[in-house]
Amino acid sequence: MIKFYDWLRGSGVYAVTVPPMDGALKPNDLLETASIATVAAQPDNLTPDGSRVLFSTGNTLMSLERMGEKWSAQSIASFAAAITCIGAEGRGGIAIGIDDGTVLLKGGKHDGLRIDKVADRPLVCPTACAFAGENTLILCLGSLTNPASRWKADLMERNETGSVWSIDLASGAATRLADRLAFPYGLQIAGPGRIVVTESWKHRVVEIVGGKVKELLADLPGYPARLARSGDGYWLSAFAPRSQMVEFVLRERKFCLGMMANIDAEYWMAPALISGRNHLEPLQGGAIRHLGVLKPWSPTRSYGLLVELDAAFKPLRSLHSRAGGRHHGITSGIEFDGAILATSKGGDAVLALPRQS
Amino acid sequence: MTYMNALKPLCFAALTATAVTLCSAAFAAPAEDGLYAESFAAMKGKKVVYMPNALGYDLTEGWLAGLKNEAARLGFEVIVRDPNWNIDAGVQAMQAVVREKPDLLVVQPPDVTSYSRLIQKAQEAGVPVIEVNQMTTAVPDVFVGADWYAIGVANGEAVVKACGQGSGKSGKVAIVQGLITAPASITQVRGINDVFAKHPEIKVVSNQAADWTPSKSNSITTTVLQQNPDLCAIIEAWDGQAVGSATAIHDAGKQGQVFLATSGGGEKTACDNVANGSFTHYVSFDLWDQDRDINNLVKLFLQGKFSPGKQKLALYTPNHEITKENLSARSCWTMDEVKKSGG
Amino acid sequence: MSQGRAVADRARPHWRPTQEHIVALTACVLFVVFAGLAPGFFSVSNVVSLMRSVSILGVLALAMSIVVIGRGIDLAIVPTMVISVAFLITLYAGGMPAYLAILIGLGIAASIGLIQGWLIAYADVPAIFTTLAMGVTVYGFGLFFLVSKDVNYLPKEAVLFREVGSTQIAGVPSLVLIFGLCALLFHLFLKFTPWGRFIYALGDNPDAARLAGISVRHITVLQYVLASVTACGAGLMTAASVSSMSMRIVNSTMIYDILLVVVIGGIGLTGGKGGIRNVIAGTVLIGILINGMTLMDIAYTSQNIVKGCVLLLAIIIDTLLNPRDEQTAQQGDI
Amino acid sequence: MSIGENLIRLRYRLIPDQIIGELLSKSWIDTCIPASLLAVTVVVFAAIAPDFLSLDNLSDTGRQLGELGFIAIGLTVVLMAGGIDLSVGSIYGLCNFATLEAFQGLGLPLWLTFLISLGLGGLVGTINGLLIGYLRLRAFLTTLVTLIIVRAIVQTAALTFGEAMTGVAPDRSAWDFVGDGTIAGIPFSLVALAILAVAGHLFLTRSRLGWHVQAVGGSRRSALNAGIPVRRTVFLSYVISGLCCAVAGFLYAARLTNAGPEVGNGTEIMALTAAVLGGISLGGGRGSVSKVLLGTTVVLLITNSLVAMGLRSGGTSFILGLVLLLAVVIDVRWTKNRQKILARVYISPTYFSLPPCPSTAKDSGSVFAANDALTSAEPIGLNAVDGAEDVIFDSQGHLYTGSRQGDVIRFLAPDYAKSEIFAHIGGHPLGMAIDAQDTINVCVSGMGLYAVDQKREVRKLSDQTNRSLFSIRDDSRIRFADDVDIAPDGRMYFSEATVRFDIYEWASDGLELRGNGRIIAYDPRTDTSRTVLSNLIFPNGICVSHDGRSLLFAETWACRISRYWLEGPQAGKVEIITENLPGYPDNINRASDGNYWIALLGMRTPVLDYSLKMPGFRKRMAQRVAFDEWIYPNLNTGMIVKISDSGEVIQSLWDSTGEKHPMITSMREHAGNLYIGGIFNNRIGRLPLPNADPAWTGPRSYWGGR
Repeated sequence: MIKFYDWLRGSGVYAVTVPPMDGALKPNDLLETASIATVAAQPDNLTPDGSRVLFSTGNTLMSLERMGEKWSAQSIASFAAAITCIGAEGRGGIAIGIDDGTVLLKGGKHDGLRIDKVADRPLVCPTACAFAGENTLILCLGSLTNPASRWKADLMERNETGSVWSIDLASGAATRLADRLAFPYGLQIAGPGRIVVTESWKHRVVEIVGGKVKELLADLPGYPARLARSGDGYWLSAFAPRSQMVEFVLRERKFCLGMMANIDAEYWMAPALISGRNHLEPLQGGAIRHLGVLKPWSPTRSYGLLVELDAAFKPLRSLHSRAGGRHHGITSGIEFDGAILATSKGGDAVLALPRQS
Repeated sequence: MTYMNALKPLCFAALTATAVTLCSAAFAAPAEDGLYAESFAAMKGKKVVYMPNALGYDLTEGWLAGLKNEAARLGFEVIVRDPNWNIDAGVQAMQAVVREKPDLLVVQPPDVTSYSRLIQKAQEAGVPVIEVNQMTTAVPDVFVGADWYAIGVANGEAVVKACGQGSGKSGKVAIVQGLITAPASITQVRGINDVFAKHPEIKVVSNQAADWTPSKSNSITTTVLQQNPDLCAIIEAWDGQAVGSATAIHDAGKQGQVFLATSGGGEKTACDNVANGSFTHYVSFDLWDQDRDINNLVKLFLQGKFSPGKQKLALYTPNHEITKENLSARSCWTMDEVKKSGG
Repeated sequence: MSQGRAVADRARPHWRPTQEHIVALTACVLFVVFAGLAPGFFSVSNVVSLMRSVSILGVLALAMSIVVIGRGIDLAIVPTMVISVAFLITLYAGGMPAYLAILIGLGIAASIGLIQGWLIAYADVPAIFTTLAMGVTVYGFGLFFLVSKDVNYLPKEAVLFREVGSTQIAGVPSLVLIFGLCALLFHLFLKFTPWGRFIYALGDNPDAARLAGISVRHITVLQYVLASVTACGAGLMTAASVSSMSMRIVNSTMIYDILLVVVIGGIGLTGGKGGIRNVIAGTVLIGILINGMTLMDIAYTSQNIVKGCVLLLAIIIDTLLNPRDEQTAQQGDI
Repeated sequence: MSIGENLIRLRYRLIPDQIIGELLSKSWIDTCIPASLLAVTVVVFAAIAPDFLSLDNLSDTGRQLGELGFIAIGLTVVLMAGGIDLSVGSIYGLCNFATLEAFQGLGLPLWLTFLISLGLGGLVGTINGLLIGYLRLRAFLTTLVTLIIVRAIVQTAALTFGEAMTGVAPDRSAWDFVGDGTIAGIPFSLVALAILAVAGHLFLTRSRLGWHVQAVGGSRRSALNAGIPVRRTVFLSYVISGLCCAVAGFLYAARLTNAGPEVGNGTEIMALTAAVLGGISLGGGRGSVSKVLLGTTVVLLITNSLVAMGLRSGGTSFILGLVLLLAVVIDVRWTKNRQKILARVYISPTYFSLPPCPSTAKDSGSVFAANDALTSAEPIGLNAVDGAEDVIFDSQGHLYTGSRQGDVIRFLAPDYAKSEIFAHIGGHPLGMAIDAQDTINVCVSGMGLYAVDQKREVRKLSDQTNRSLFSIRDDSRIRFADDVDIAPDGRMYFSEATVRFDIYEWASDGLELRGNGRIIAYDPRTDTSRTVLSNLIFPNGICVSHDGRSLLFAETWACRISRYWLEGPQAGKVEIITENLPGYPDNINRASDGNYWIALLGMRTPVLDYSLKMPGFRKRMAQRVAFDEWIYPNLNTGMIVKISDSGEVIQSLWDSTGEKHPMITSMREHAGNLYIGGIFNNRIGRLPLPNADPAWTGPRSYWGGR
C-alpha cells in the first residue's frame, strides 16, 4: 500500500533525488587543470610500492617514478586480460587481479601463486585486494556474475552479490568476511583487523565488523571507487556521478532491462567513465551546448571526483573535473611523495597535483 | 420526612393519571360517555410545535416536560424547535413552522417585536398560537404566563418595606433588568417603577440590563456595590441571572445587608438560594400551574373547535411570594418531579 | 536569539509614540475624566474592583495575544472557554473528582487548539477562517453532545472554587493576582524562551523564519494549544467568580472585546509586534472605560457606542502617527 | 512488434489522456468546487430534510437568498479589493430598523423610506471607506469597531422606538409586494438579486472600477505603482458594500417587519461563510459574483434545512461549522495544488515507434556516415548572434536573421561583417520567407505571422485561425508559428509546431509525440488564415518545391519529410517522401541543383528511440525528473542532409562533435555558399560549396531575376 503510494508519488524508495555536491564537495576545477603525469589508455589501480607507484593500463602493469617535476612510467609486465586490481605487500610481493577471473602473485614469499577459485567457486570479478601481513590477502569480489569490465551491467541489474574474503596464501584457505555487498570496489586496511570497503552501488563506505557492515560514510553524490591512505586520512575516488535520471531509470525496471537487452552498453542511460564523445549517447536537456559552451553544472553521465577524508571518514575537501571536462572517471587516487596522483580512466591520463592544492 | 409528605399529593396525581391512561387504553368502549372517544380521537396524532427561546433552563425544560407527559397520555406529538437564544435562528424556525402548518404552536417569544409578523402569518396559515410567559405586539390566540406587572409590584413593595420609610436604610435601590427588549423585563420594571413612584424616599441608583446572563449581572452588581456601599436593595428581573448578583453581594461580604428580590419559576435551586440567604425575597410564578394551564389549552385547541386568530384570551399565573419565613418543602419543585408527573 | 532581539527592537522603535504609549495616555486621560465625573470612581476599592472585573478579559487577551503575535487570530477562543469549562462543571456536578474534571476540561481545550493549529499549519487554511469555523463547530458540538444545561452552576461542594473567586490577598482580589501571574508567565515565555522568540520571528516574517530553520508548523500548533488552554483557565476564573458558566457568553460580543484589548494595546494584527505590556495597557484602558461608564450609570448599549468611538479614535491616532507604508505593507494584511 | 506493444499502442490511440490536462487548464474549473458543493447539498437535503423541495420552502429560501445575496455580493466586492467588512450585519440591522421606523413609525412613503435606508447604509459604508481607504486604517479592526457601534445604535434605537412602533402589519400594497409579492412566480427580492448579480458581474469584469478593484486586491503595491487610485478604489468598495446591505435590510424589513435589535446579528459570519464557500480568496483579487451566489445558496440551503429538521440545540451550528471547515480546506488545497496537478498531468505522452536508425558510423558506407565537413565553416557574427533560428537573403544579398531579444537582424552584404537591428518585433523571430518586394515574412513565436518590409515597418499578417471542432482548449490562437514559405500564388503556408506548448516547452512536445502541430495557409488577398493540415507531429520546416506545385514539410519528432500537393491531380493529398532520418529534421530550403537542404536539429539516440514505445515511462519521467534532466535528442551534434525532389537522401554534412555547429536549425544556400544557423548557437556559419552554382540565390529561384 505504502509502496504503491510511494510509487505513485515517487517518494520513499522511488525517490530519484540525489545528494547535492556541497560543503566539502563543493565543485572546483582542480582535477581538470591538473598536470598530466603520463598518458596511458584507461589507467587504473594506483598503488604505492616502496619508492615507486604501480598502476595498470589495460592489461599491462606499469610503474611510475618521480623525476623532479616530471614523472616517468615503464611497463613491467602484461597479462592475458585487463588488470582489475593491484595489491602491494610492501616487501616486493604484489597481487594482481585480472579480468579473466584470476589473482596472480608476483615476487615476495608466494611468488607465482595463482588463485582462480575462492571456496571452490570460480572467482569472476576481483575488484580490489590488499595484504594483511605476509600470508593473508584480503580480496574483494564485486559480483558473482559480471566481470569487472561489465560493471555497468552489474549496476543496472542492481546486483548485491559482492563479497570480501580473507585468503591464507600458505594454505589457500579462504574465509568469507562479508557477503551481499553492492559491488565492493575499494579496499583499505585501516588498521589491525580493520577492513574498510567502498560499496559502489550503495554510494557508501562501510567497515566490515564480524560479517556485518557498519556505515562510515553514506549518501555520496557519486559511485565510490578505490580508497587510499593520506597521512592519517584517506583519498576516496568516485568514478562516476549519480544523477536523477539514472536513479529514475534504475527504478523503471521494465525500461531498464529492455534497454540493456536492446542497446549497446556505451549508449545506455547509465553512468560512464567518459561521455559526450558520440552522437548516439543519450543527452539530457540541461546539457545542450548554448552559445558554444557546455555549462559545467549541466547534467552529465561522467565526472571526475577525488575526495579527501579525515580519519573518521568525514569529507575534508574534494577535487573535481566537471561536466564537459576531460579528466573523468577517476578510479584511483593516492598520495605519493608530496603529490596527489589520480588515474582518469575516462580521460586516459594519470594526473598529478601538488599535495597542497 | 416533610419531603415525602410533599410528594404524597403528587404521587396521588400521578397514580390517577396513570389510572386514567389505563382505562382509556383498556376499556375505551365501556367508558364511552358521548365525548370520550371523540375527544381522544381528535387529539390523537396531532402535531404541536413547542418553541422556547432556548432549551436548557428550568422554565423551558419544565414546560417541555409537562407537554410531553400529556402528549404521552393523549397521543399527540410534540415537535421541539430550539433557536437557542439566537433570534435570527428563531425567526427562521418560525418560518419553517408556518410552512409545516402544525395543529398548534406553543411559543415563548424572546422580545416584543421579532416574532410579531410571523405569529400573524402563522394564524393566517391556520395555526393557533399560544404564547408563553412573554407577549409579542401581535396578539396571540392565548397568552399563558407570569403576571410580570404583579411580580414587579410585589418585588417593589417588598423592597419598599425593607428600605422605605421607617426602615432606617438608605433607600438606594439597584434594578438589574434582563434582555432589555423582553416584555418580561419591561413589564416588571414598569410595575416596580409604579410602586416606587409612590415612594419618593426610594432612589434607583442603577438600572441596567444584564441580558439574562449571570456573569453580566455579577459585574454590574459588583460595580454598583463599589459605587454605593450603602446600597439597600437589588431587584433582579430573573432568578437565572440573579445568581450573579448574589455572588457579587457574597463576595462584597454584604450578604444579609443587601436585600435581593427576584422572581422565577420556583425551581429547587431558587428555594435553596432563599434558604441560604442569597435571595431575600423571591416571587415564584409556579411552573406547575403554568404546565397545567398550557396543557389544558393545548387540549382545547387540539380538539379543533376554535378558529385561529379569532379569540384573544389570557391566563396569568398566580404568584407566590417566598421568603425564609414562609419557605416550605412544597414551595419549590425539582426537574425530576416535573418530568415524572408535571402537567 | 539574535533575530529574536531584532524583532524586539522593531517592537519598540526609537522614540516615536507607539500605539502602546497612546493607549497608556488615553487610559490616563480617561482615568482623570472619570475621577472627575463618576462618583466613587477614584477610590482604591473601585480601582481594585475595576481590575477584578477585567482580569478575566485580560487573561483571554493574553491567550489571544500569543496567537496574534504569531500572525494568527483565534476567533474560537470564547467557545473553547465556555464549552470546556461548562463540560467540566457538568462532570464535576455529576460527581467526578474536581482535579479529574479540570484535567478533562483542559484536555478538551488543548485538543481543540491542536485541531486548529493543525488545520492552520498543515492544511494552510487561513487562521481567521479556521478559527471562525472551529468556533461555530465547537459551540455546536458542546451543546449537542457535552452540555445540556444553558447555565451550569457550580455544585454546592465547590467551596474551594468560590473561595478562589472571592478571596482577597493583601486587599487584591485573587483573580487580579492570577491575571498578573499569567501576564508574568507569558512575558517570560515570550521574551526568554526560544519558542517565544520563534513566535515573534514567525509573526514577523514566516518565510524567513522557515528558511532560518525554525519548525514553523510546530510553533504554530503550539500557539493555538497554548491559547486554548489559557482560555480554559480564564473560563475557570469566570466559574470561580460567578460560580457558574453560562453558554450564552458565546453569543455575546466578548470576542470583539478581547480582540480590541489586544489590538488596541498595540499588538498589530500583522504579527511580530508588541508584547504583554501592550495587553495590560489595553486591558486597563477597556477596564477604565467599562467601569467608569457603569459608575456613571450609562446603559449597557450606549456604553458600547462610547467604547467603540474611543477605540476608533485611538486607532485613528495610531494610524496618523505611524502610517502604513504602501510599498512595504504586506499583501492580504487586513 | 509484440502483442503487448500493440495493446499499448491501441490504448494510447483510444484514450485521449491530454484531455484531463486541458480541462484543468480551463479557468472556469475553479467554479466547479462551489457548484459541486451545491449539488451535493441539494441532493443530501432533498433526501433527508422534510419538504425540502416544496414550493413555499423554495420561495422562502428564495426571499432569504435575495437578502443574504445582496450582503454577500457587497462583501465580495470588498474582499476582492483586498479588504474585509465585518460591519455588514450591523448595517443590515440598522437599515432594517430605519426602514420600519420610517415606514411604520413615521409613515413616510415607500420610496422615501427606501432612500433613507440607502442613505444610512451608504453613510456607514462611507465612514468605513474614509477610515480604511483614505486614512488607511486596518480593515478588520475598523469594521469590527463600526460593527459594535452600529449594533449598539440599533439596540438603543430599538429600546427607544421599538415599543412605540406599532406591530400591525401595514396594509399598503407596494410594501406587501416588496415583502411577499412575486414576479412571474419568482419572489421579488430574488428578482432584485438577479438584477444586482448581472450588474455586479458586469461591474467586476467589464467596468474600469471593477478592474481596479481586482487589481488592488491582486496586488495593492503593483496597483499603486501602476497609477491606479488605490485609496479611492478601496473607499468605493466599502460604499458599495454599505449600499448592498441597505437594500438587503430594506427587503428584510418588508418581509418580516421585525424591528428586533438582534436582526443581522452574526449575519457577517453567514456572509463570510458564503463568500469562502464560493471560493473568494481572503487575500483579494480572486472571485466572482456567480461563485459567491453559489456559496450563498449553499449556506442558506444548509441552515434552512437544518432548522427545518429541528435538530437539538447546537446540532445546526455544529454541522454548519463542519461544512465551512471542509469547504475552506478543499478550497485552499485546490487553489494551492491546482497548478501542481496541472503540471503533473498536462504532459501526456503517447505511443510512437521509429524503425531502427540507419547506421551513421564513420566507416559504414552509408550516406549518413558521420564526417566533419561543417567544421570548416567560417563564422559570421561570432558571439553577436543569439537565437539565429533561420537565415535568409534578400535580392541585394543582405542576410537576415532573428534574435532572442525579438529583433530581426540584418548582416550587410557582401562580407557580412557589419550588422544592424533591422526591426524590432518583440517575439522571437523563427522561420522566414522573403517575397518579390524583399518583404520579410517571419514566424514569431507566441505572436504569429508577421511581415517586415524594406521600410522596416512591422505588420501583423495572422495570429489566429479557425478553431478546430471538439477541441477543449481554444486552439484558434497561434502559439508557436515555426516556419513559413510562399507559394507562387502569393499564399503563405506556415507551420505551427504544436498547439499545446509554448516555444520554451518544445521539449515537452517531443516527450508527448502526439500530433499536436498543424500547417496553416494565410491568404494575403483576403487577409484570412485557415488550417490546411492538422495533427502533424511537430511540423517544422516548410519549403515550396522548385516547380511550385507542391510543398515539402518536415515532421521533426517523426523524423520524416512529407509532400503536400498544392495543385495537380493529387491536390490536397499528403505523401511521405523521406522516412527514418537519423536525426530530427528542422528547416527545409531549396538547393541550387534542384534538390533540398534539410537541417537536422539533433540526432536520434538508441535510448530515446527505445523510450518512444513506453509512454508510461516518458510520462513518469516528465513527472519525477527535473526538466533539465530529461532525455533529449542528442542536440550537441550538427548535421545537414540533402534530399532529391523524390526524397532520396543524396548527401550529408556533419559537425559530429558539435564543436562549432551543434543543433543546426536552418541553412540557406546563397551564391555558392551554405549559410548555417542554429537557434542556440553563437554564430552563423558559412560553408563554401565547391560544385554549386555561384549565381543561384533564393529570391531568384523564387521570383526570378529582377
